[in-house]
Amino acid sequence: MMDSLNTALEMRDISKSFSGNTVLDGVTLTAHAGEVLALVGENGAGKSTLMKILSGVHQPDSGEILIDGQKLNFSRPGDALSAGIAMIYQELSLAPHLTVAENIFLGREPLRVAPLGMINDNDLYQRSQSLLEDYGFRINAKTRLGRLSAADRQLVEITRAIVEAKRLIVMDEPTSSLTSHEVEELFRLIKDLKKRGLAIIYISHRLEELDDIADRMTILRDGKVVYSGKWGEISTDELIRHMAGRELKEIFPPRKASIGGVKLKVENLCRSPKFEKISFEVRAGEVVGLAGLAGAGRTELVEAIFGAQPLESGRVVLNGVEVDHFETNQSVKRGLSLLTEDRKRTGLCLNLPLAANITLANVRALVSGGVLRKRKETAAANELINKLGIRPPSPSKPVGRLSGGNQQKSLLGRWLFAKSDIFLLDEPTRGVDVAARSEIYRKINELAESGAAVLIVSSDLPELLGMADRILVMRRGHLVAELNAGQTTQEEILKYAAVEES
Amino acid sequence: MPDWIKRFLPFISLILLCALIPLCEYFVLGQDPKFLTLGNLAAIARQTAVITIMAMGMTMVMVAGGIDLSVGSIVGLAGVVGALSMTHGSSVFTGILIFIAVGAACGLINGAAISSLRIPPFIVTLGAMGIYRGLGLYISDGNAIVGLPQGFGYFTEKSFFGFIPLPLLIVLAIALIVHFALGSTRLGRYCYAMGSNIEAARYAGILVSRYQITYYTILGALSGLAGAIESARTVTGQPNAGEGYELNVIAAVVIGGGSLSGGQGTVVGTIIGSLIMGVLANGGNLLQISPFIQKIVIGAVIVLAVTFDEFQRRTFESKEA
Amino acid sequence: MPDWIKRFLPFISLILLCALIPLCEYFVLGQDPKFLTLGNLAAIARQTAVITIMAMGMTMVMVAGGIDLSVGSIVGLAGVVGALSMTHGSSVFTGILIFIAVGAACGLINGAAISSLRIPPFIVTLGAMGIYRGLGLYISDGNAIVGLPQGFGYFTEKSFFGFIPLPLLIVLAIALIVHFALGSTRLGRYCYAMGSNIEAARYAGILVSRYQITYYTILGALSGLAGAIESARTVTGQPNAGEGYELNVIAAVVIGGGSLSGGQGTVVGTIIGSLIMGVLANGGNLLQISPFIQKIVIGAVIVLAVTFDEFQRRTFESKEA
Amino acid sequence: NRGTVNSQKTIAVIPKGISHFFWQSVKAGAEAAGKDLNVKIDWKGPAQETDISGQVNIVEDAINRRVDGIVLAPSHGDSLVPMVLRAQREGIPVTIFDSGIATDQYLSYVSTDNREGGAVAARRMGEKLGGKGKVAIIGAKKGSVSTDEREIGFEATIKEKFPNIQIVQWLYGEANATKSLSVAEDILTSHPELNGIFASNESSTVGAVRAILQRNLPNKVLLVGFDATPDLVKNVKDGAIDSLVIQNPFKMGYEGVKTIVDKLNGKQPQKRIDTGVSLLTKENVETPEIQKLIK
Ligand SMILES: Nc1ncnc2c1ncn2[C@@H]1O[C@H](COP(=O)(O)OP(=O)(O)OP(=O)(O)O)[C@@H](O)[C@H]1O
Ligand SMILES: Nc1ncnc2c1ncn2[C@@H]1O[C@H](COP(=O)(O)OP(=O)(O)OP(=O)(O)O)[C@@H](O)[C@H]1O
Ligand SMILES: [Mg+2]
Ligand SMILES: [Mg+2]
Repeated sequence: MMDSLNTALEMRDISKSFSGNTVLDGVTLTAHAGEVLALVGENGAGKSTLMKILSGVHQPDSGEILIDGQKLNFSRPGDALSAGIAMIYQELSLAPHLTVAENIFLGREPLRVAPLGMINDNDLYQRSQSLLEDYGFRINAKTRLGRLSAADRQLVEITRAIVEAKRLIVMDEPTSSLTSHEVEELFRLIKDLKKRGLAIIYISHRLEELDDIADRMTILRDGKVVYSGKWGEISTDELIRHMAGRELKEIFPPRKASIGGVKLKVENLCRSPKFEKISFEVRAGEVVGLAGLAGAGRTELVEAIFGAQPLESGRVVLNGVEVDHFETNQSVKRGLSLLTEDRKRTGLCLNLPLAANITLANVRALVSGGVLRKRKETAAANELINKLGIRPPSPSKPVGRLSGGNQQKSLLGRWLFAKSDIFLLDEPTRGVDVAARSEIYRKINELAESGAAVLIVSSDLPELLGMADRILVMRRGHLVAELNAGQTTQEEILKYAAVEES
Repeated sequence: MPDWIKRFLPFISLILLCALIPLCEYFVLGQDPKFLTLGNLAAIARQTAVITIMAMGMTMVMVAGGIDLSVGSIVGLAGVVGALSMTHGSSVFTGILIFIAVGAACGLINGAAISSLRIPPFIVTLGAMGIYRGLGLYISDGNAIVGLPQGFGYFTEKSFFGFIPLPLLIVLAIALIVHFALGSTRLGRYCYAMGSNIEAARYAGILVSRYQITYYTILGALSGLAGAIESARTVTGQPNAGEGYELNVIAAVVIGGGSLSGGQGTVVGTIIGSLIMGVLANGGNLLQISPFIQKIVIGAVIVLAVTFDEFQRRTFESKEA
Repeated sequence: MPDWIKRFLPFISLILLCALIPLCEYFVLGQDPKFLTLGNLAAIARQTAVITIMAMGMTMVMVAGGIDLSVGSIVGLAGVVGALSMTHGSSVFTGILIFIAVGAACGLINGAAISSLRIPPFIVTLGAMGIYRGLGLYISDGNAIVGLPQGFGYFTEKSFFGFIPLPLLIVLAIALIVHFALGSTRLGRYCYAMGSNIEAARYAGILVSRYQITYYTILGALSGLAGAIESARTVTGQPNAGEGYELNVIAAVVIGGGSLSGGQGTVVGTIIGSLIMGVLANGGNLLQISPFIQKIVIGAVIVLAVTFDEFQRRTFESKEA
Repeated sequence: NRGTVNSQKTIAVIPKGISHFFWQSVKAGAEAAGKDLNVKIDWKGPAQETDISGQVNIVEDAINRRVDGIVLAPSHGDSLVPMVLRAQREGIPVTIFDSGIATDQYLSYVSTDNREGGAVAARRMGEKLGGKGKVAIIGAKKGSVSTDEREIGFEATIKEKFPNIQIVQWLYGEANATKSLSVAEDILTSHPELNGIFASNESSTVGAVRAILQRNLPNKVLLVGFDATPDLVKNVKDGAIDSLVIQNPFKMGYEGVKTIVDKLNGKQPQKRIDTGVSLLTKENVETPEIQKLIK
C-alpha cells in the first residue's frame, strides 16, 4: 500500500485573470497519491481554469506547481503529459475523424521507423483493444470515433487519460453524459487507479456520486478556496453553503399545480431504429419525466417532436391541433418549445447579446411597423433577467461571457418570452451547480402552476424523482414503462431502463 | 478603450489615407494635390460603386455565415443578358430591371442550392462561379455586346447638383436600406443569429433555409445592379466583366470588420473597407505608383486589417470562453 | 454498400469519362478516337502535372483544416525568381532548386503568419495572394523572363521509354511520398487530427503551430516545383503564371473527397479529382467543345461531386449523431 | 490512315483569346478561306488572352489530334516555341499570325506590323497636336507582345519626331474595359491639362472614350485608339475619338489558312505577309476601303 499522505501535487498560490477579470485568486490545493480529491464549486468558480493551468493549457499569472515536491513549469499540454499528468476535459477533446485507437494514442503513437515518424499501426490497435477490454468498455478500437455515442466517446476519453496518467489524473465532470451504469464502471476504474498510487482530482456537480469515491475535498468560490478538508467532515448542507455563500432552502421545492386538459399528445411516433411506436400525453400543470440510459433515444425523440429532426410516421397534437408540417418554426408558433441538451451547439448564439438571445424565438413580438423596437427588446429582456435572476444582469453583454448556469437560465428565458405553454426540457440542468439548479426547478414549478405542460428529459434520476409527477422510461427507442414518481425508486427505473444483456 | 479603437480603426485608416495622398502629391510629386478635388472624389465614388453595392449584399451573406464566390460571374452574366435585352429593343429602364432580375435569379439558385443540398457555400458558389461565367461567355460567344442605347451611359454619368454622381446616390440608398435591414428588422436579426450559430437559430424556430435563400437572392440582385452600372460605365455588355471582383468584395467586408465565420459585420464598416481599397487604387494611380506595388499594398492591408480585428476579437473571446 | 460507392465514386466518374470521350469522338465527330492514344495520355499527364502537384500539398493543408489561396501567385513568383536565376547564370538544376526554395519560403511565411497571428488561413492567404503576385510582377516589371537555357525546356519535354513524360514521374513520386506521409507517419496522423479537432490535437500535446507551418511549407515548396514545370513548359518565367490555379487546385481536392472543414481527404482522391478536371478539359478540346461550355461543365462537376460526398457524409453522420 | 473517316483536311486556327471583336474577324476570315479552299477549320482558343499555358495545351491537343496544319497567334513569343518545334518535328506545318514568335521554324508569319501601328498613331497624334503638348498612354497589359510593340512604336515615334510632345503617364488597363476606364479617369484627374491619349487595344480604347465623354472633353483631349467595334466607329463619327488604328484581322485569318493550304498543295508560301494597318478617321470612315476592313 502507498502511504496515503504522500503528496503528489501541490498548486501554490495560483492566480489567473483573463483580460482584467480575476478568475483565480491565490488558490492553493494539494492532492495525495492514492486519493481522490473532489474539487467542487458553483458554475464559474474557476475549477476548469485551475485544472487547465495544471494541464498546461493556460499559464498562471502567479503561483507555482510542484509535482512530487519538484517545481515544474508547464507551457503547453505536452509538458504536463510528460510529467505524468493527464486530464479529461469538460468539453470532449477527441478527433471525430480518427479511430478510437488513433484517438487513444494521439500524440504518443508507437513508432516503427522512428526517424521517419512511421507509425506502427498493428501495435496501436492491439494495445488499444486490450486496454478497452481491460477496462470493461465494449468498444471496437477500429471504429471511427464520430460513430460512437456521446457516452462511448466519454469512455474513450477516459481510457485515453488513464493510459497517459502516470502520477495524476484530472477528471472534469467525466460523468456528465454517462448514466449510472457507466458511472459504476468508471468508479471501479478510479478505485483501481487509487490502488496503483495515482492522485485523482475529480470535478462534479453531482454531489451524491462524490460520496462513493471522494477522500478529500476542496471548495472553490469566486476563484478562492473557501474550504479544504476530508470528505464527509462537513454535511452536504454545509458544503452547499460554502459553495454558494448562502443558505439553500430545498433543492426540490414543492409544487401545487392542478392538472388540466391534454396539451401535448404524441401517437405512434417512429423513426427506427432511434425510436419506435412512442405514444404519450402531457397535461396542463403536469411535469412528466423521461428517463433512460444514454443512447436510449430520448434526445432524438424530443427533437423529432419539436420538428428539428425528421419523423418517419406518427402524429403530434399540440393543444388539440395536429401539427402536420414538421419545421421548428411551426412548432414554435404553436407554443411548443425545446430547451436543447447542448446549449453551446443548439442553444445559444454565443457572441450575440443576452437580450438578443432571450428574444430570438419571438422577435416578431418586438416588431411594429416593420421595425424592430430596441427599447421594447431591452425592457422585455430586463424583465426576464430579473425574474430568472440571471447574473450579471446586463442585456447587452454577449451571452457567451456568462457562466454555464446563467447561460442555461437565459435559454429558459428565451422560451418564456416565446410565450410557450408546452415545454420539452432536455437535460435542463446539465453542468449546472446546485444553487442554480434549484432556481431552475423553482421556475419549472411556476410554469406548471400557471398551466403549462412540461416534459423533462434527464439522466439524473434524483432530479426526475424530485420534479416529475409521472416518469416515462425509454429503452432502446421503446417506451417500456410509465411510473408514478411518488411511488417509484431509482432501482425500479433502472430495472426498466437497463438494456438486457444478450 | 480598445473597443472604441476597434470600431473606428478602419475609419481612422481611411482618414489617414485621405490625408496622406494629397501630402504625397504635394511634397513627393511636387504637384497641386488633385486627390481632394470634387471631380476626383466623384471619380472614386463611381469607381467604387460597383464593389460597394455588391459588398452591401455580401455583408448580409457573410454576417449570416455564408460566402458567395460567384458574384463576379453574376456581374458578367447579368451584363451580357441585360445588354442583349437592350439591343433587342427593351428600354433602358426595363433593361436595368432585367440586369437585376438575372442577378436575383442567380442568387436564388445559389441560395436554394446551399440550403437544399446542404453543402458549403464556398463550394456551391465556386461551382456557380464557373457556370455563370461560362453561360455569359456562351450567350455572348465571348464578344462584348455593343450598340446599347446612349441613354444607358447617362445612367452612371449623370450627376446631381453638378457633382454628385448618380452611382453614389444609388450606393447611399442601398447602404441605408441594408443598414436598416441589418439593424432594425427581423431579417437582419436572423442574419446575425444564423451567422453566430445556425443550429441555434434553427432550434429557435427560425426557418433558416428561407432566410438563407433571401440573403443570397438579395446579394444576387445587388450584383445584377452592379452589373448594370458596370455595363453602363462602358456602354457595353462585357462577358468578362466582374472577373476577380469576388475577392475585392470579400476583402471589403473583411477589412470593414466582417468575419468569415459569420455573426459579425456592419454596413458602415464594409463601406469604409470598400473605400479604403478604392482610395488605395485611385491614390496609387494619382501618385503614379506601379500597379504591382498597389497589389502588394492591398494584400498587406487585408492581412493587417484582419489581424487587428482578430486581435480585438481574441481579447473579447478570452473573456467569454 | 454506400461506403464502397462513396470511395469509388470519383474513380468511377473518371472511368466513365474516359470511355465517353472516345465514343463521342467516333460517333459524334466521326473521327478515329485520339483520346486513348499514348501521345494524348502523355499530354494529359503533362497538362495536369502542375495542378496535381500543387493539389498534393493542398490535400495536406486542407486535411489539416487549412486552405491556401496564394498557391497560384506562388507559381508566378517562383517562376519569375527561378527564371531570373537561370538568366543570371545558374544551372538548370540549381535553378529548379531555387524555384522550390522560393515556394517553400512563401509557404513558410503563410504558415507562420497563420499560426502566429491566429487569423483564418483564408484571409492570410487572400492577402498573400496579392502580395506574392505583386512581388512577382514588380521584380519582373510585368515582363516575362526570357532567354532560359534550352535544357530547361527538356525538363518537361523529356520522356522515358518513349512515352512516359518526366512530369508524370515527378507527380507519381510526389504522390507516393505524400500518400505515405499522410497514411503512415505522425506528420500525416496529426494532419487528420488537427483538421478533425484542433483543440483535441493541442490538448494531446501536439505542437500544432509547428505542424501547421510544416504543411504550408510543403505546399509552398510543391507550388514552387509546379512553378518550375509551368515555366519549363513555356520556357519563360511568366509573372502572370498560375493565375486562378488556386481554385482548380482546391476543386481537385474537393472533387476527390477532401473537405473544406478539414479531417478528410486522400492523395488518391485528389489525383482522381485533378484527372477528372484535366480529362474534361482535354476531352473538351478533342471534342471541340467551346471553352465556355467547358467552364460550365467543370463548375457543375464540382458542385455534383461535393453534393454526393456531402450526401454520404450526412448519412454517415446521421449514424453518428 | 489519317482522314479515313473524313477526307477533308483539317486546319486548327488558334487565337490568343476568343472574346474580342478582333478575333471574331480573324475567325470570319479563316472560315471564309476554309470555304473557298475546301478545308475544315477548327477554331479553338483559350478563354483568356493571358492564359498562356492554356494555349500551350490547346496546341498540344491539336498536334495529338493530328490536324493537317496549325495557324497560331502565340500569346507569348517564347512560350509557344517548344510546341511549334514539336509540330514541325511531327510534320505539321505551322503558320504564325498576329504576334511574333522567337523561332524561325514556322511556315509563314502573317501579321500587322504592330510597331508600325503604334507609329501611325503617333504621327497622327503629333500632327493633330501641332507637335507639342502632353499625352498619356493607356496600355493593354504588360507582357503582351503585340500591344507592347504598339506602345513602344508610339513612344519611339513621338520621341523621335515630336520632341515637344511629352508622354506624362503610362498606365495599363489590364485588357479590361472598366479597369481602363478607371485608369483613364485617374489620368485625367492628375493631368487636367492633358492633350491626347493613345489607347493600344480595344478595351483600353473603350475605357478611354468613356472617361473622355464622362468629363465632356471630346474637344480637349485627342484620343487615338486601336481596333474597331461598331460603337468605337460611332464614337469616331461623333468626334469623341479622333481616330482608330485598324488592322485587317479578316485578312490575317484568310491568309493564314491559305498559307497552310498552299503548303499542303506543295507550294511554298511567302515567309512574311504584312496585312497592313490603316487609320480610320471621321473623314475616311465611309470610304469603301475602310468599310471593308470593319465589316
Ligand atoms: N446508436 C448510436 N449511434 C451513434 N450515436 C448515438 C447512438 N445513440 C446515441 N447516440 C448519441 O447520443 C446522443 C443522445 O442520443 P439519444 O437521443 O439517442 O439518447 P438519449 O437517451 O438522449 O441519451 P443522452 O442521455 O446521451 O442524451 C445523440 O446526440 C447521439 O449523438
Ligand atoms: N479562456 C478564458 N477566457 C476568459 N475567461 C475565461 C476563460 N476560461 C474561463 N473563463 C472565465 O473564468 C471563470 C471560471 O470559469 P471555469 O470554466 O473555470 O469555471 P468552472 O468552475 O469550471 O465552472 P463550471 O462548473 O460551469 O464548469 C468564468 O467566469 C469564465 O467565464
Ligand atoms: Mg468547468
Ligand atoms: Mg439526450
